[in-house]
Amino acid sequence: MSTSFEQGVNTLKRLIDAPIASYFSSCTNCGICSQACVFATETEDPKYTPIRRLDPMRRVWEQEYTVVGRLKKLIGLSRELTMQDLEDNVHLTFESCTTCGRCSMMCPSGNDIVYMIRKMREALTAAGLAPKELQDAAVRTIEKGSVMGFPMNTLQAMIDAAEEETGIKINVDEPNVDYLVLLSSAEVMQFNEIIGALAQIFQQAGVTWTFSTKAHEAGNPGMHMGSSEIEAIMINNIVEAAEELNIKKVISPECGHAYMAIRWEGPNVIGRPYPFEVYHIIEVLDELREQGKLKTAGMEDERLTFHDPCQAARRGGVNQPQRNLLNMVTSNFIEMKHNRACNWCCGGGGGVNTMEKTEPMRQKIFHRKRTQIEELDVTTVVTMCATCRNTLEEGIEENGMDIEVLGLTEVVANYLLKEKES
Amino acid sequence: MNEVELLNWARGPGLAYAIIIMVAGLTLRVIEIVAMGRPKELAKVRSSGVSDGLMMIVKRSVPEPRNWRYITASYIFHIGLLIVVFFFIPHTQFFRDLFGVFWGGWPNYIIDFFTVLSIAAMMYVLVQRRIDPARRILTRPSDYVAWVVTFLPFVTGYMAFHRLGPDYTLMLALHILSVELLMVMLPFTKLTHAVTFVLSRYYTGSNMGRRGIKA
Amino acid sequence: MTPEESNETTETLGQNLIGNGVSRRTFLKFCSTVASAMALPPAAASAMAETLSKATRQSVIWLSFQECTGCTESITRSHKPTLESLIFDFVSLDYHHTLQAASGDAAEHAREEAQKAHKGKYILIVDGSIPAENNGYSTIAGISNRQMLEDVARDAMAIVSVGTCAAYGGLPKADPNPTGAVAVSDIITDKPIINIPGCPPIPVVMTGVLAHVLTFGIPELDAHGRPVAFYGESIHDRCYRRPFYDRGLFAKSFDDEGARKGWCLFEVGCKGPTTFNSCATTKWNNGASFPIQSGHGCIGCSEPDFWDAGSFYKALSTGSINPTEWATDALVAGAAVGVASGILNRAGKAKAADKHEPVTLEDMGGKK
Amino acid sequence: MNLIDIPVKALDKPTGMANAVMNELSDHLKRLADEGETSIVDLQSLPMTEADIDELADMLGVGEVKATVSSIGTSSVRETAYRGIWWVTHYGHDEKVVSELIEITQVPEILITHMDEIRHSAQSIAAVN
Repeated sequence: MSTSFEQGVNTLKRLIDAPIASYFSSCTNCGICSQACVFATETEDPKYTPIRRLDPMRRVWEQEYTVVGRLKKLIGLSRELTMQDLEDNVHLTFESCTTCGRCSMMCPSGNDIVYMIRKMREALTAAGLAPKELQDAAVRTIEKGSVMGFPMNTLQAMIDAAEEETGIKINVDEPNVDYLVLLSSAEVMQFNEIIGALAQIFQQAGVTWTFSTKAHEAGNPGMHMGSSEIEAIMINNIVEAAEELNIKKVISPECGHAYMAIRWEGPNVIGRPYPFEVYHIIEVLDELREQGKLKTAGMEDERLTFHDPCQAARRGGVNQPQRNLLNMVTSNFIEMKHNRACNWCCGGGGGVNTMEKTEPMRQKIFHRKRTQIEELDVTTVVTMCATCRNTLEEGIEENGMDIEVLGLTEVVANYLLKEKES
Repeated sequence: MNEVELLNWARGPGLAYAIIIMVAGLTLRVIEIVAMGRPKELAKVRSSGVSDGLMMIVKRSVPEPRNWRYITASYIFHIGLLIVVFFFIPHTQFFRDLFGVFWGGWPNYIIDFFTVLSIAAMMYVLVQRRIDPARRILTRPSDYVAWVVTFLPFVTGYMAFHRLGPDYTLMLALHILSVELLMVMLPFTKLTHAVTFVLSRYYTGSNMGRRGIKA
Repeated sequence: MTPEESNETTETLGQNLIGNGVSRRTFLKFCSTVASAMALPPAAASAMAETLSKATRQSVIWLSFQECTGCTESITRSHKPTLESLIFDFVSLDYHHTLQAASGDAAEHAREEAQKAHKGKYILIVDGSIPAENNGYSTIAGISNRQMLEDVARDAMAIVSVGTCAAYGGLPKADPNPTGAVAVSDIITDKPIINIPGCPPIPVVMTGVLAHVLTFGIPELDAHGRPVAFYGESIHDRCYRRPFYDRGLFAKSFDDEGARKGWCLFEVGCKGPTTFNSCATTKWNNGASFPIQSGHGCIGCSEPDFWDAGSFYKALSTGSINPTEWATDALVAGAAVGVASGILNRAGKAKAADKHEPVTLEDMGGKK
Repeated sequence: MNLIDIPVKALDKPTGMANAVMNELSDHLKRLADEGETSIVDLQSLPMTEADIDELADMLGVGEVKATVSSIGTSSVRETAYRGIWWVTHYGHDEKVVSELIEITQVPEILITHMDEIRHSAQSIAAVN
């Protein structure tokens, strides 16, 4: 057993860096982050004020890494961290934070609060406090190959079905192709029409691609836990698969945290740059559109809006491609009042939706998203993250709203110019 | 010690001590922060992040319109503070003497207006700190210390300027001393944000810039 | 004005003045000028004149210690008879180094005689500070300043400290104060002391205060022992250039356009805001002008320790020190502590990295 | 550059003080008429600009008595158009104004010969004859 309270505190000591030191130095306790966080605004409980969640980390920083704090510690003016402090923090850091990062956009001192939450989670995991659901998901992913625990056979069956439906051959473990495509468990289990959609789009565009039996799962519970070591195991699978197949471009699916893990955290947790590039599927589609390889016909004229997934848009930097694509295939696209980097969180990401006890809280905070959608009077919400899509669907159902939720890739595929028809 | 001796001390040795403590303290704090180091970014970045970081230092000063009611008082206070500190003519003389640069001062009635506005804003901010649940739960005793040492120069300055209080010389001495107290406290309270905001904004701005986020 | 004269006469001041050819009208005019300067009710002038004319001439002993004679010059300098100089007709100046005819033993004898004759009734005027460090720094007829002050003060009715040196220590007390100069009030604590600071004080202020003492007694004093009538308001508050200050119009140097236009001299170092005196209203040289009117900022000469308040030509709102080198040292010191702390922090981080045990799948309940 | 070149007047327009002083003088004059009580107003103790003083002088006008006292500088005494209101200006030896008063009285005190002096004169004249 390598997890312990000492390891938790040690992790905080290990991970506090210059940005974090500057963040705590600059925080004025102004409380503006409370206005940014969907958990804080919807519960109206001040304990969910984002920066306050990091109090244990702040204390370690002050006591260990400032002259004044060391003096205070010396003369007994500061209280050392206890296991209780860390245990109390689990609710704040795991169960009531989707790591959506809206707070980081609002802080007038420019504090990247989620940057710290990510490391706080790492410390709690090192202290053995990671939520059971995330631990189980991590074990499933590594031992069985996918977050939901289904084996490659399941995916293979879906691939076969898609081949049959579209009449297009779908590669598995094919080397030297243009793209290696990863999927998230949610897509495979719930939104598997994506496979056929991708096949059609890529065929039309004339690009080659493949799945890998070694690495088909993009989801990464290691990242949600904040355990870089567990995260690295999953990342390494993907890196090895891409290297073995000699593929230079890897596509992250419509899944926000997967994109964050593979695109941004991956090289850092495995400690070396990738020999390939990573794209969000929507970036790839937009690139094809720009190159004129993505041809569509007709437009969706339903009144619809777009939900920017936090990890892909706000935190991942994919903000424009989805709009280019929407403008290509829809005629009645309305922006949400807060959009792009300042969109409100759906309330399900960051592993929160995997934890059963967060259910009442998720229902409560969905009120924000509901208001945002209802004030636009739309019939459809499009997004590009399976977790967001799940959360939106659940929320819409619970609230008895008459709204359809769609994945962007699917929407684009619906309007693909069919060769036969043209 | 009478008020004249107090004033002479404040303008002489007191100022020297305050400058020494502030400069040494801030240098210490900044180096302490930077020396913590920053992990190297291994992911393929969309930009170097340097210009984004620098831009962020400025851009985060723009009021966040979505929560304007929550932040108006703080903004008014900060604007008032900057105007009063840097554009009251006697203050400009202080800086000219210190740095040899003169950027022109503003008429007293403007300064007076902003002083009153800032004082009002500060009082409102204090009330909010007590009333607003989020601010209340975040508040530590040092927040009140910071408020007091920021508030005193405003009040003593206003009183000195308007010849309120027992004696102008005494008020001027108290004003200068209160500023010196502020200078001394600056590196050791949250008031450090007056300097470290540059670092925190830069770090976040450059991190986000690397990922192609326009924050 | 020899001691013999003053001792033998018991005639009233009124009779004495008529005898000396000072008309009653001149006398009244003096009183109305003093009353106006001291902001007394205008009717007080005639009461003052009446009281004075019935009084006998007041015995005054004037002691000069560490001083420059500027104060005596100020009160007597005009070679024409001035209203201010009339005060000498109201008092019997029984001892004054510079002005007395007698010298040597005769002079000291006259002082002792006056002390005896007017025991408890004479006024002691002092100009100059007293060396407290070493009595040998300043002596008169072999008597140290401190001893002479203590001797003469013992039987005085009141003491008037004329000039900033006597009032607060003044120039001799300026840092590093080699003689250990102190003010009269630092030595004498059991007598009423009126301070009339200024370097030198305004003549009418000296005469006005003396006239007030002779007629209505000791005037109202502020915390620094100064008569409120003359020292109640700052130069700045009474300055005719004040409207320019309020409008933010300042001379930046002594020969720029602002200086020629008569704008406020704050930026060229005027200490008017912290200087309490009546120069701006009473003015100098019989109301001709005062420093600010002639284009120079107030140097604050009537305030304690004005020599130690930094340059006369630096604005009041600046520091009186040059912090550049300390600031550099402070920067270096701060940087040194910062680097030391940084090294310590890095060591702490490195130690934490060493102690770190990777989280494994086993920890999660997995098999590996 | 002469002293005169340095502007010394911050305000050159009347401020309305003259009207206030006129009101005060009116009260004083009534008291003199009713109760025989004299009074004096010290113009230098009032925040009056030169323009105000000029305005006040215009308002008060010029009466029929004008007297000059010579004693260490002159003193000018003149009755205004309002009988019983006297304008008294004391000049120093260098003809600078040292005090400026408005007296509400039958005869300003400065003009009355004091009894001490009369007695002194009586002795002097007797000694001469």
